[in-house]
Amino acid sequence: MIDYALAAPEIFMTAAICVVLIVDVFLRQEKRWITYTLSMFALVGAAVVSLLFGTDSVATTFSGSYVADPAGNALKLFAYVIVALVFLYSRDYLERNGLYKGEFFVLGLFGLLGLMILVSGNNLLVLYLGLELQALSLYALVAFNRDSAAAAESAMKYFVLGSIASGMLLYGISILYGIAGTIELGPLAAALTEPGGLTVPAIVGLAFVIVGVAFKFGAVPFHMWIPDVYQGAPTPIALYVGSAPKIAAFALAWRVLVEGLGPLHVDWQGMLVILCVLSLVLGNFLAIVQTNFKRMLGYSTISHVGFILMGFIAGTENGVRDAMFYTIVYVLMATAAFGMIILLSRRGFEAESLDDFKGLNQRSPWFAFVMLLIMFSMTGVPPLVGFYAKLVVLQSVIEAGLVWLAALGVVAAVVGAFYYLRIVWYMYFAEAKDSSPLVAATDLRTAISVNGLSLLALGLFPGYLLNLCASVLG
Amino acid sequence: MTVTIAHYLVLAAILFSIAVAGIFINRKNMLLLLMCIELMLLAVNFNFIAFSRMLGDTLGQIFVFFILTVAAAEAAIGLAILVVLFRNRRSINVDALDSLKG
Amino acid sequence: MESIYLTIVLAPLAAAAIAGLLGSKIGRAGAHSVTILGVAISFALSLYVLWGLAFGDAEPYNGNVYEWAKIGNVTIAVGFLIDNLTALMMVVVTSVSLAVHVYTIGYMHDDPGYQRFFSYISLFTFSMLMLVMSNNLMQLFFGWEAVGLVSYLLIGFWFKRPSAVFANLKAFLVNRVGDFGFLLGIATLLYFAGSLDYAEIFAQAERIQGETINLWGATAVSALTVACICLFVGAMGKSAQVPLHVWLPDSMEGPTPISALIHAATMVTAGIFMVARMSPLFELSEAALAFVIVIGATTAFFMGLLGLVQQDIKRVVAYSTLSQLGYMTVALGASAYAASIFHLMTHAFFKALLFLAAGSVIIAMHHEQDIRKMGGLRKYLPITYWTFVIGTLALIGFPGFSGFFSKDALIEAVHASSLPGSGYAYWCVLLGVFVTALYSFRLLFVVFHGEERMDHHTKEHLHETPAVVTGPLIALAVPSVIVGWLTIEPILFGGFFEGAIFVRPEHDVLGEVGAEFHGPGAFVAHALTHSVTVYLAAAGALVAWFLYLKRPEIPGQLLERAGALYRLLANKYYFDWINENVIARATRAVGTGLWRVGDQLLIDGLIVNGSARAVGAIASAARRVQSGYLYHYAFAMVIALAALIGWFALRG
Amino acid sequence: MVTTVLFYAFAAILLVAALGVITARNPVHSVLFLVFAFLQSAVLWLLLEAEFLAITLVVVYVGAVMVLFLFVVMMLNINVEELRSGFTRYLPLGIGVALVVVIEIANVIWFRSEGQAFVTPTPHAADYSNTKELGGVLYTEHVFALEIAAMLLLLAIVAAITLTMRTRHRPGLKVQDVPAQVAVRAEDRIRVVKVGPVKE
Repeated sequence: MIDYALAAPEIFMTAAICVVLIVDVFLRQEKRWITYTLSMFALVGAAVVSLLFGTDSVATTFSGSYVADPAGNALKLFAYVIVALVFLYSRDYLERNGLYKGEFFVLGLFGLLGLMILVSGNNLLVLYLGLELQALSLYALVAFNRDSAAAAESAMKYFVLGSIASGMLLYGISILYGIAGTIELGPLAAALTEPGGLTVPAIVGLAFVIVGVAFKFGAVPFHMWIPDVYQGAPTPIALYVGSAPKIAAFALAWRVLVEGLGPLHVDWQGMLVILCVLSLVLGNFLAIVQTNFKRMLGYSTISHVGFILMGFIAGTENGVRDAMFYTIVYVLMATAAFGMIILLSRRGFEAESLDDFKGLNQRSPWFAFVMLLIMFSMTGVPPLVGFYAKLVVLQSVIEAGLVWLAALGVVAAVVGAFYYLRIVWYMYFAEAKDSSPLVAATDLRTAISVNGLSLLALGLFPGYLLNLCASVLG
Repeated sequence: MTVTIAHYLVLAAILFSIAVAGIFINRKNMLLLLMCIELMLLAVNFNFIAFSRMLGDTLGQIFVFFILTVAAAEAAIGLAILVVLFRNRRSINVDALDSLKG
Repeated sequence: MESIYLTIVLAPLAAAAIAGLLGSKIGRAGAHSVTILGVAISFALSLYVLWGLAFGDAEPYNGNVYEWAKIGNVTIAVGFLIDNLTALMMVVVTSVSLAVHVYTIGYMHDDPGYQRFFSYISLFTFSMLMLVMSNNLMQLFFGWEAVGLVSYLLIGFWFKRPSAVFANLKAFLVNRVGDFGFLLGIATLLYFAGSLDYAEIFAQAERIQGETINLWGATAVSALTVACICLFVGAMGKSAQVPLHVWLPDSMEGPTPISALIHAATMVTAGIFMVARMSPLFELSEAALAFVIVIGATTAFFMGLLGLVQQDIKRVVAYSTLSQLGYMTVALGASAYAASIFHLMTHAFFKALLFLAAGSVIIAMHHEQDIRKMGGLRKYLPITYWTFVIGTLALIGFPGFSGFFSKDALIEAVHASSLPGSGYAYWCVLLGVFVTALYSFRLLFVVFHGEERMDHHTKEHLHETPAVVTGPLIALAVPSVIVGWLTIEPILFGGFFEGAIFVRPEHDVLGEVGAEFHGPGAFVAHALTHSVTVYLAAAGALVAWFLYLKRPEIPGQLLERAGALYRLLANKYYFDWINENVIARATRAVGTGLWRVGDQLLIDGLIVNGSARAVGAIASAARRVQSGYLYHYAFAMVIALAALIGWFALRG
Repeated sequence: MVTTVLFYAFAAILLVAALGVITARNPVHSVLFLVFAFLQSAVLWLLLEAEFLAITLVVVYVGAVMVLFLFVVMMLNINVEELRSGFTRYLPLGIGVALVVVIEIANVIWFRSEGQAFVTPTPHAADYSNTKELGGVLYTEHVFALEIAAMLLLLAIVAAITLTMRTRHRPGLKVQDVPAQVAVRAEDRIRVVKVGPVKE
């Protein structure tokens, strides 16, 4: 018997997407705000549904292909907030740049639906389909500005590499299926505990799966798409690509590696250590030499991914919790950072060069301060939440006995300080290139301020979020 | 000598490698990359069907069914992006696609 | 009491937030009023707290105010430890800060970044208070980083000057080196004690001493020694000890009030304070103490020498600060923590005074800092002159002035010490007295006496600075004179720091000095009859008088006899040249040699620029991989896949 | 024995076709090679008793997706001369890496899997219906996946239209205005005219 109530958020979102899609067809350009409002309502509605139908226990339905659990529910709720922020930040920019079309919101919601399916997928088939649903909507979004050659180029690269990665992921899944005879996560783990002499093929399958996971995260050496896409895509879309999909990547790693391939822990730990080290080193070093802020954020993402992977490397219950905490914190920081670029942009002008932050303090002390909070949080300066996030993941790798990795993490954080603080330095110590005041809608200003201050608030009271992560993961 | 599942798996592995090699020995035509991706998915499908036969259940074939669906959707979007790219650059030369780097 | 402590900390923070974020709304007057009010509240309440502890019946307080996080069984909390040591530091910090706030109204009068500046110095006061009032290492570290940050922001305040930009980068980098050591020290303690709380760590000090860490293979070192030395490396960065001192002279690129507040009176003493606070740990490790005393002594003497060759008024004072910080460090190493804190306090007053007086000169000279373009300023700036004289006398240790008591007691204590390295330290601090007097009076004579060397335009506009500038000078001159006389007895010999600072009986050098102490008057008399320090200082002053006032023509004669090598130097001006021949050539070689080889080549060139270049090289190599070509990206993915399979699946 | 011969024959043709895809100079030839490869695969899938998928591959893939590819190739009308040359320089590298991957996987399949792991079970009885069995689970066990697949196809439609449909045209050119079209009312289209009696 199928319990539809468990999958209520996905069902609601599917219906909402169809409604938005149909309503949008009837709207003239000047009425586009209706699509925007409807999309926002869809997110609010999904949140309400998630809260109403959320369970305290783990339950599966659809013949075991769907799982409803508190952690999934929490991740979905967080994703709604982030996508709502993305829509809110983007509206102004899209309007100014002639990209204010209903498809943006429809594709955004499609991506969110993919994320939700991914978060709740309980077998490899559903996880794969969720991943593809999100990835395909992202490819389309990146190319959304059809008149931009850079956007088209980055979309093409993203598409080709993403397809290769998903092909490899599938290849790995096929091997695992062949060995275990099942694709459902729980039974898969059980079968792998005694793979009947097929350990080596299982590890080969694992290696292919790791490629898929690492690509989704953007861990070195599967990171190449990140800087190009962040730079090439229009800022609101870079914002979207840089935020919500990280939740999806976390969910993918958590479901597949921890829940499905738990018995191969030793092997994927070793693989992740390599990816983690490479990400920390390469991400940070390459970020230093960037002059384009979006590209720099791309490399900084890569180094943050190194930290997220640390949580998984520990492999303990606390490790997963720490990775989840770090992911949430990172997504909040990235959202705020991209929001600042949108705030500084004007019609036909992308404030994506580092130089555009020069003298921000003279133009707007408040937003310079907000940006300072964001950069400090990314650096990991106490008492901002970024510091705490780094602290917990470092703690978890130390507990796993990998002190050298923790030390490398600290060094990476110090190197990272160079390029984050350079922004701060530009804002406060450099002469503004143009001193025009910031023009942005009130809701955008408010949202970014709240977003930035949340980093401080969470940093002052990190226990709540961390305990929440721990309790939902059970 | 009878044909075992292992034969099919090796065939799939070779096919997969041809697809992968195709992606980076081809430096001119973007369309070919999309075809290589199709080829790669075909290799994966071989794996699934072979395992499905070996295990005697339909799960693998169901998986292939969905992969075919996804591949079709992927091809549609990939070709759409290709068209956008061509309209912007008047070329689908892979070598020309390097304005974003560093 | 908790609410009082919270008010002390939060008043400057609130003021900083208002001035910084609403600066354009409340205007200039609003900004300075609100920040001065905030600091004044802190100052008044700090005095109240100190009064209660010293004279009232208030008990030391140690408690957590807010539990920030709990990781495993380690609690990270915001808490206060308020005892006599803390209370004294709070008063020093807030009083100097208050004076600087008032002075800034005059100094920054025409600056467009007026509100921002006030916001920063208030923020600094908050951070410094967090640092000294902390009851755990994490909060200490937070304050430590925060003061560093504000210092970094303020050194680069005039960011349009490239030299300021370079200086703040340098300060930032050098301090990172120190912080890394500090963090390692904290981590070591956390690892062995399982706690960040001072009290809990001190309770386990004996046990940690027994634990060992293996360095370089089989060499086992006491964990406590490692932790202490690591912590002290942090102090070396913040308190500018050799070889991490290089940032401090350059930090003079910041506005003068900052030099006074941060780079002389408060922040740079954070390292001294931290070591004193950690006395229960340092006491158990003689190796660490010996390390401290040698570093301190080296700084005290050799940095003083560098003060002789500087031509920038603020740099001379800056090198003197370095040297005095060395004195404090020497006292720490000799286990005379109380003497160190005592010197810290007196130094805070007279050095802030000297900096602010130098600032007053700079204002009057229209932001000219080169002493070769000054001279004879005495009659134009009488108040500045007399306060500067007071500051100088206090600095060189003129009998009866505050610096005399602290420095003499300190030297006596070092003399009494029997730790390894104390003999070297004693000679360094003793000769340092001569050097101190020499460069101090050189500065005084060159700036205020002798021939007037400024241009006409400047001369016409010379007049005494406004009351907001001279007011703080007078306010600081008073404690510079009397504070030593009043407080030496209770602080050094009266058990003022009992419970706050721990000294093992066999290290109790101050006890030995105290045995011969019969009141401040007798102390002065004893110094005049039984000690050479006063005469060394007098000799230094005399030499300076002879060379810079009496016979300023000597350099010219010497110049003619000098070889080709020194003609280059003659192109600068003759002060360098006199120093060359009066102080022995060897000394100069050591002095400038240290500066050239140590600072410029080794530290600037190799460590600072070298690491930056290495990063650049790695990055540009890595950049080439990100070529932009799709097939390279795909190739990297496939290679990585093949490597993962090869390594993990096939190696067994 | 017959199946062995068939396997080797079709596998060989499949690999040749696949190589043809990546080496053909003309993109049209590449697409045709790909079609050829798919047809060989369909036969091999029949040998694996996956009849439904074999038919689907031919009908859906060759019939629809490959036609789409051909359509795009023709539409873009890429200059074959321009795309000539280039890959032979990197051929050794490509072959090398591909060989490494093949050897790794083949090594695992043949030698690291305890010999008898990948056995072939006995064939199904003659009345076995592959289609019926797939249909049985597709709409029950895998209905959730099926619904997601539906959304995926909808997404593909939306995305393809978003990316390729041009709305900006030269002035004066008649274009479709979708919102206007769908929002049209009867009274906009039909004008009821009162016509008086006709005079004879």
